[in-house]
Amino acid sequence: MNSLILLLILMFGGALFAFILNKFVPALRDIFVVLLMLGVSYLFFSTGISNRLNFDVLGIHMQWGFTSASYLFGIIVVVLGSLALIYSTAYMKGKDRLGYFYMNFLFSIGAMLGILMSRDLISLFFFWEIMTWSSYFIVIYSGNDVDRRGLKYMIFSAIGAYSMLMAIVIVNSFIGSFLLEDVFASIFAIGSGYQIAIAILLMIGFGVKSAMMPLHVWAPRAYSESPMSYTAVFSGALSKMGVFGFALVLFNLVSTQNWLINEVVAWLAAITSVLATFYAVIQSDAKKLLAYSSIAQIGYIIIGLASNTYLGVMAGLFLAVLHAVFKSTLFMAVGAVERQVGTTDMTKISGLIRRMPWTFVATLISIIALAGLPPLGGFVGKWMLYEALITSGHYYLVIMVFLSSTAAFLYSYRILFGMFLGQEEPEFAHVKEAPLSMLIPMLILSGISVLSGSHPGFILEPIQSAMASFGFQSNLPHESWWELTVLFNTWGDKVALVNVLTSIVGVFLIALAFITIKGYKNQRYVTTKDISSSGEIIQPEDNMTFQIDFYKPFERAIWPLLKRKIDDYYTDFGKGLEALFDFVRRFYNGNGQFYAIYVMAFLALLLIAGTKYFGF
Amino acid sequence: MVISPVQYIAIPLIAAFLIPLFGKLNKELVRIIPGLVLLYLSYISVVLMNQVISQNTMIVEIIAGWRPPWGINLVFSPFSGFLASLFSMLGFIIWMYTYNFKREVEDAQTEKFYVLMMMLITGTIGIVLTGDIFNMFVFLEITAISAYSLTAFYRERDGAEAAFKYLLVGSFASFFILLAIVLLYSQVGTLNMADIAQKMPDVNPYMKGVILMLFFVGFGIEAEMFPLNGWAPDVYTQAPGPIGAIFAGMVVKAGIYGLVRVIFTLFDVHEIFPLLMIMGVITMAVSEVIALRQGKLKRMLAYSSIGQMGLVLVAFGIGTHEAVFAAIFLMFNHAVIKSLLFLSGTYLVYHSKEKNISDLDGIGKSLPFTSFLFALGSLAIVGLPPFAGFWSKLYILMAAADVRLIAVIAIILAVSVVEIVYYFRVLHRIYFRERISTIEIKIPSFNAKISMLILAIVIIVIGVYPDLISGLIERAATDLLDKQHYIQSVLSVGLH
Amino acid sequence: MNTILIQILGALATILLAFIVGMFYGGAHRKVIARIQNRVGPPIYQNFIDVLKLYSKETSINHGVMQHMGPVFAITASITSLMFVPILTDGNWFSNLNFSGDLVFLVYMMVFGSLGMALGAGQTGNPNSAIGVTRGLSQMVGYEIPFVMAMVALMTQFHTTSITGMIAVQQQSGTWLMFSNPFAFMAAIMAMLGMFSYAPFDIVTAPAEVSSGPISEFGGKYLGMMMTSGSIFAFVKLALFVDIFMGGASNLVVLVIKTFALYMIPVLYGVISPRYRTEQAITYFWKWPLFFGFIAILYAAF
Amino acid sequence: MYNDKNAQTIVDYIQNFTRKNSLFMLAYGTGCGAIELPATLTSRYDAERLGVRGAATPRQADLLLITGYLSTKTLKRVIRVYEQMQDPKYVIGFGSCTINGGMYWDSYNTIKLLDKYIPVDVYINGCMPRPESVISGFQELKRLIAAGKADGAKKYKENLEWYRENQKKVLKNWPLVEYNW
Repeated sequence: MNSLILLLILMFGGALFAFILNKFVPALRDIFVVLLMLGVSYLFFSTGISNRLNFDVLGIHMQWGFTSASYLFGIIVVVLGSLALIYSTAYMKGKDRLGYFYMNFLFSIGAMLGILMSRDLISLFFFWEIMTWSSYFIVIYSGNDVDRRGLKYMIFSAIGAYSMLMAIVIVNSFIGSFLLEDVFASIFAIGSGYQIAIAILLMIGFGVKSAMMPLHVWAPRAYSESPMSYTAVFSGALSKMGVFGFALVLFNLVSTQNWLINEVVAWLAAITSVLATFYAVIQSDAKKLLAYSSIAQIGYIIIGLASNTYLGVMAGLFLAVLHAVFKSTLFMAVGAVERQVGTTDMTKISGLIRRMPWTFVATLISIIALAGLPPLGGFVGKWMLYEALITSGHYYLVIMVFLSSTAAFLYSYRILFGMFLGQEEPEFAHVKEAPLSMLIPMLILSGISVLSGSHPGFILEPIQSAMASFGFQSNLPHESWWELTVLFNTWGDKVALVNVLTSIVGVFLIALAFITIKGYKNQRYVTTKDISSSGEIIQPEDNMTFQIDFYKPFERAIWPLLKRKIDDYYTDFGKGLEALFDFVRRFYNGNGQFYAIYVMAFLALLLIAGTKYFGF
Repeated sequence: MVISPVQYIAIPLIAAFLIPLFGKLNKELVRIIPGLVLLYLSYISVVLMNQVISQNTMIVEIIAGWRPPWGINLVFSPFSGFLASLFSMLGFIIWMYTYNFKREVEDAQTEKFYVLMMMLITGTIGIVLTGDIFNMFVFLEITAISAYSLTAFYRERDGAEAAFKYLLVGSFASFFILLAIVLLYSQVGTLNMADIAQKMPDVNPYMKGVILMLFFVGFGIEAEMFPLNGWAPDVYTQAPGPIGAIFAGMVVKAGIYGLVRVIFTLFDVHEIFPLLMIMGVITMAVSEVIALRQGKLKRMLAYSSIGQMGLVLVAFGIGTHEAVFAAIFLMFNHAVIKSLLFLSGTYLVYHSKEKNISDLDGIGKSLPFTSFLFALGSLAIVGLPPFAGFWSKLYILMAAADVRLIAVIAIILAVSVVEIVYYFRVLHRIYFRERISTIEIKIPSFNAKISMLILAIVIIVIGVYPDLISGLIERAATDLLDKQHYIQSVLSVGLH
Repeated sequence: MNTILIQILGALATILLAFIVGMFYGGAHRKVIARIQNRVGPPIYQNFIDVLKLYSKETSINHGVMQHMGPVFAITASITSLMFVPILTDGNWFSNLNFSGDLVFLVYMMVFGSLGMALGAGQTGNPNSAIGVTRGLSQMVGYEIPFVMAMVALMTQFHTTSITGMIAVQQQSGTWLMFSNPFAFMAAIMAMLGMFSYAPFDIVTAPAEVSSGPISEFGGKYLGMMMTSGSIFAFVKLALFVDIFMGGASNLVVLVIKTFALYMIPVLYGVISPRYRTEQAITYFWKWPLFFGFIAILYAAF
Repeated sequence: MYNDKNAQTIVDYIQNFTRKNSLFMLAYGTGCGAIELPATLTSRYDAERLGVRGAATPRQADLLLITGYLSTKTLKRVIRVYEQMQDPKYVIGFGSCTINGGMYWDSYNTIKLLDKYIPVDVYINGCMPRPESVISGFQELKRLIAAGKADGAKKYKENLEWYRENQKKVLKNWPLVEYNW
């Protein structure tokens, strides 16, 4: 059997089997799902990109198979999926409806693989929708639909998916084929009006999944309310499907002369990232903070893709991979805190650093990667993005990105401080470190973040082959990508990452050794209750941590931007629609006589109009 | 016994009249006989369809030795045969569902129920199979009368009111169709549809228009076209659950069959297609929008059903081969899926007086199987892959795109979003609310479960592998569009 | 092996230079303030005494490993930034690693220390520290934007993102960049006011409000290391500005003159200013500096 | 010379030089005397030229300047602050109140002699001491530091029980955690 089909059968069949297994032998469920996912990962990695499967359904020719671009995203999906499932076994322990949860979990991973292996628009859409509803079912898994977040997610997904579908059928009506290669080959032959319309409709579809402004309103709640083990996949991999789609559209369906679309997309993404960052800054719930942060980060990725330069696209894809790595780590870490402490409200928790040190380490590394500080991987992506934008003349765009990533320091610090630093409270004294099966995925992912900072070549190599399949030819030195440690821009400026790493680590170690050895004997640890407080004596039960209105001054500085949320506009629009619908409903007033009158009137109208318009 | 299409009409009718007699012998026979009959009909459907498809002909059955165009005849063409097969199989599944339905309370009325149900099914099958326009009117009346009675089956105030509305509007339908037939006969002097189609070019265009409009409105009422569908929501709500499934799955389909047969074969005027499409779009948009604001489950399903019929009309109105294919596919999908929704939905609100959606809160835990099937049906009806509804919607869109009806595509998709909203709202209530309602729940009987499961499996199988049925539908679409072939096939029987 | 040794020795020399210059500038800062306030002021070498004293304090108290590492982060950032900033334009002196990084990298490297420091401050659990950190980070968002705008303007104008490239441009044309793109210089200088965190932007460590903010729990060797880091960092910033806007320095004397002249801008602006509130500071940077930055980019691009 | 215990090594000499020339002062302004400090620190007397500068928190401070009487309420805070300071640390008692209660001699809730509770290195007497006296107090402290005799902290550590006893006599419900050095 073709391994592509086997892959899908394993995923979907396995999902159903997990559901049934949970009914009869719940004990085996966890082992089964993890083994299944690992098996699928193995199968995925053994499936080359040359494997193609052609078949017809309903007279529609379809083709499956990975390209090197989708393979790159596939790696994200299977790696994150496996790790998140391992994490999930501990995280979800003791919750109910696990069969339901794992079924949808596996469904959505399977659907993502399906999306990536689709070489035609129909199977793309087919799996896209499976992904949508399976993720919807997980979003509402945790119970009551507070302010209808699940529905909002579904509505936006549906709008996105259907505009995609519209584009797909229009494309087909011109080209007569759904195959991506045919579409790419002949898209430029059709009228430019339709061409732009198709691109925009497709981008609405992908923009919803990648939570781009102004289609992002579902995302914060959906990310923050699904179980964290799934959010890791949701934000890490599922939103990347939108990015993947954007890549397809921007590189293959928008002609290069059409710079306006690229420009508009890039600016939308930039506004998304700035606003989402600002919203993230003012959140006090760690999950929502990360949710907004995800939106912002995907904004960078899309800016990179839309910059349409070699370095920019590489930066976008690199950030896509890396965002999957560090953001899922962060969601996992927050999930670990949620599981061990019971809340993620940062105004309630503080000082977990000594209780959950490994979780802190994973969070710290991921945050450094997120903030884009050298020497971790985030810096590499950010650097490439900035340089790409600067060298290609997107001067103001780069300022937006800078604004967003500088403001990102604020929430980066917030999340570390809010959960791990600050006063160590006696009420958290009993908190224990998360179980090993939650820590290991986090630490593995953190390791990738670290490694990618000095030796990004091992990620850039698959990215480069992905870009070749998007039609970008390298103009950079690329003999030994694995060892690539020097980044270049097109002006020839460079950053030598190993030098950076050596310098930072060297100075850090020397300084650390110095400060530790100097006066080692008289070095004292004191509790966080013993702080200088103008002489006031803090009792153990006094919480002196500063948590509420953390960034109030900043909030005051940017208040014009926060005055009215886009969400409100949608709510008003929805209310208006419902009122209109209620009005329409009055047509059926329940009175039989009226219905009879309608019939007569309609007939009369037809007879009158019929002679005029229908040519009798 | 030689298998012939006439058995579709004869056996169920005979059975319907014999049921009370058998009821005297044994109560249980009343329940069993319809099943046997429908099973047999399903069997002959398979045989006949096989014959029709493999030999690429259509079976024209002459009744009482009168050859066309003079006598009454039955035409088992790929299109009508497909619908007849669908109706008989669906009928069998619904019979399986009804076997134990409300047994404890309704025992005394069982006979009546099954007699009416058999008549209803006979009527619908008759509509699609007949080759005679007046005969079609007769079957329409059989259908209508049994439908009126079934609507008022529970002998409640609301039921009676709904039946009355149906009767009121339905009698308009009968009147218009009869009037149209009379006028038509005055013009062409024949009642055989093939013959009419052949002679149609001779008809005075003005007269032609009037007749067509009368047919349009008459069948439009049965096909639940806006603004003629005022009766429908009440009827769906008040009729017993499985009857709702029959309405949605068969009666409406028969109405649509009548409409498209008249438009495509008898008149073949392309000027009417835009009207059909526009009416379809309006029907769809208005009813889906109203469905969003419904508080009662069955009313919501009813409006949704109307909306789907609107979509079918749109597809027929586009009129290309692809569109007709999509329309027939959607008719099939809708019959299966909406039946599943009605059947499972009935158990979800089994004891609820008001049948409010809010009564469903948290029922997913008490009725996991039924709720699951309902959820599956909901996902399928809104056209989410990998369920059957997706492919038909896709084909309709493709057909619309091919003739550049971008606005229609946009409206269909916008309406689909509305559809998603109200179905998912119900699903959310089923699964993610705490159960507060004290209404007793009813566990479906085993046979009901089996019948629903069959429908669900059909939905999934068609969804994953639509080619299983696309061949049949393809032939049906070809048949509908190929007017000459129809005329020749029917009339050639007459010439021999 | 030999080259590595030379490299390390060169780095040590650079650090020493930066430390000494920075310390003296710190002393000069205090002296200038004192003179303007009609005081005698401490001797110019006072900061050396302070640092030495801090290192010689006997006990040192911390609240955990992050606090212990906070000053290490700070000094790592200062020294690493120092390694990547060209000190002298002529000869191979003090060249360190300045060919392996560029401006974008430096912008990020300069942030590294404050964030690391912020982590250390966070672990102390002192509310004043956290407040100070939030103020500092908010202010950073304020001044980074005009600064980056100035940098982007220069980069786009001269098609290079490296500092050595900028110096080369100035040596070729013979004009300083502060004259080539005066708007960028204006924006950058106004951003520099914020970078130095002297009045009116001393909101982070405002002793009267948040009892010296992030560093309120740091004493002894920790404070000493932070002062060291601060001095080096001040030198880094000045050297960077001199390199970019004033054509670099060919020898140490020129370097000192130029950096001192530049240093006096925030110092003198500070002594006559009261302190801003945080949001005032942010909006300060988002008015005129932003405008200048905007113009600078336009000027550079067209 | 080698066996002279009071002799300073060169390291000690440098240390004491830096310590005396860099006094980070935490002024605990309890009473009316706090008003003299601004004058001491600003233009006219300019203590900064002597290396004295203010510190905001006890962690950074070397010198605790107690400017007046201490009630039982403020005493515990002073003790707290003193204990939070890091070695080496010095205390200057400022004004008569710290020496003998001054004008609060008869008060029921002020302490009379500061030295009983925390070790005081230098007293500056007067009510109020003028800035000149304060500066001379600083000079005196510097002299002591240079000579290596400003060892109040050592005394406190060695005689902790005695100090604690005195402190607890005044402070009835003992609010402080026992210090862990």
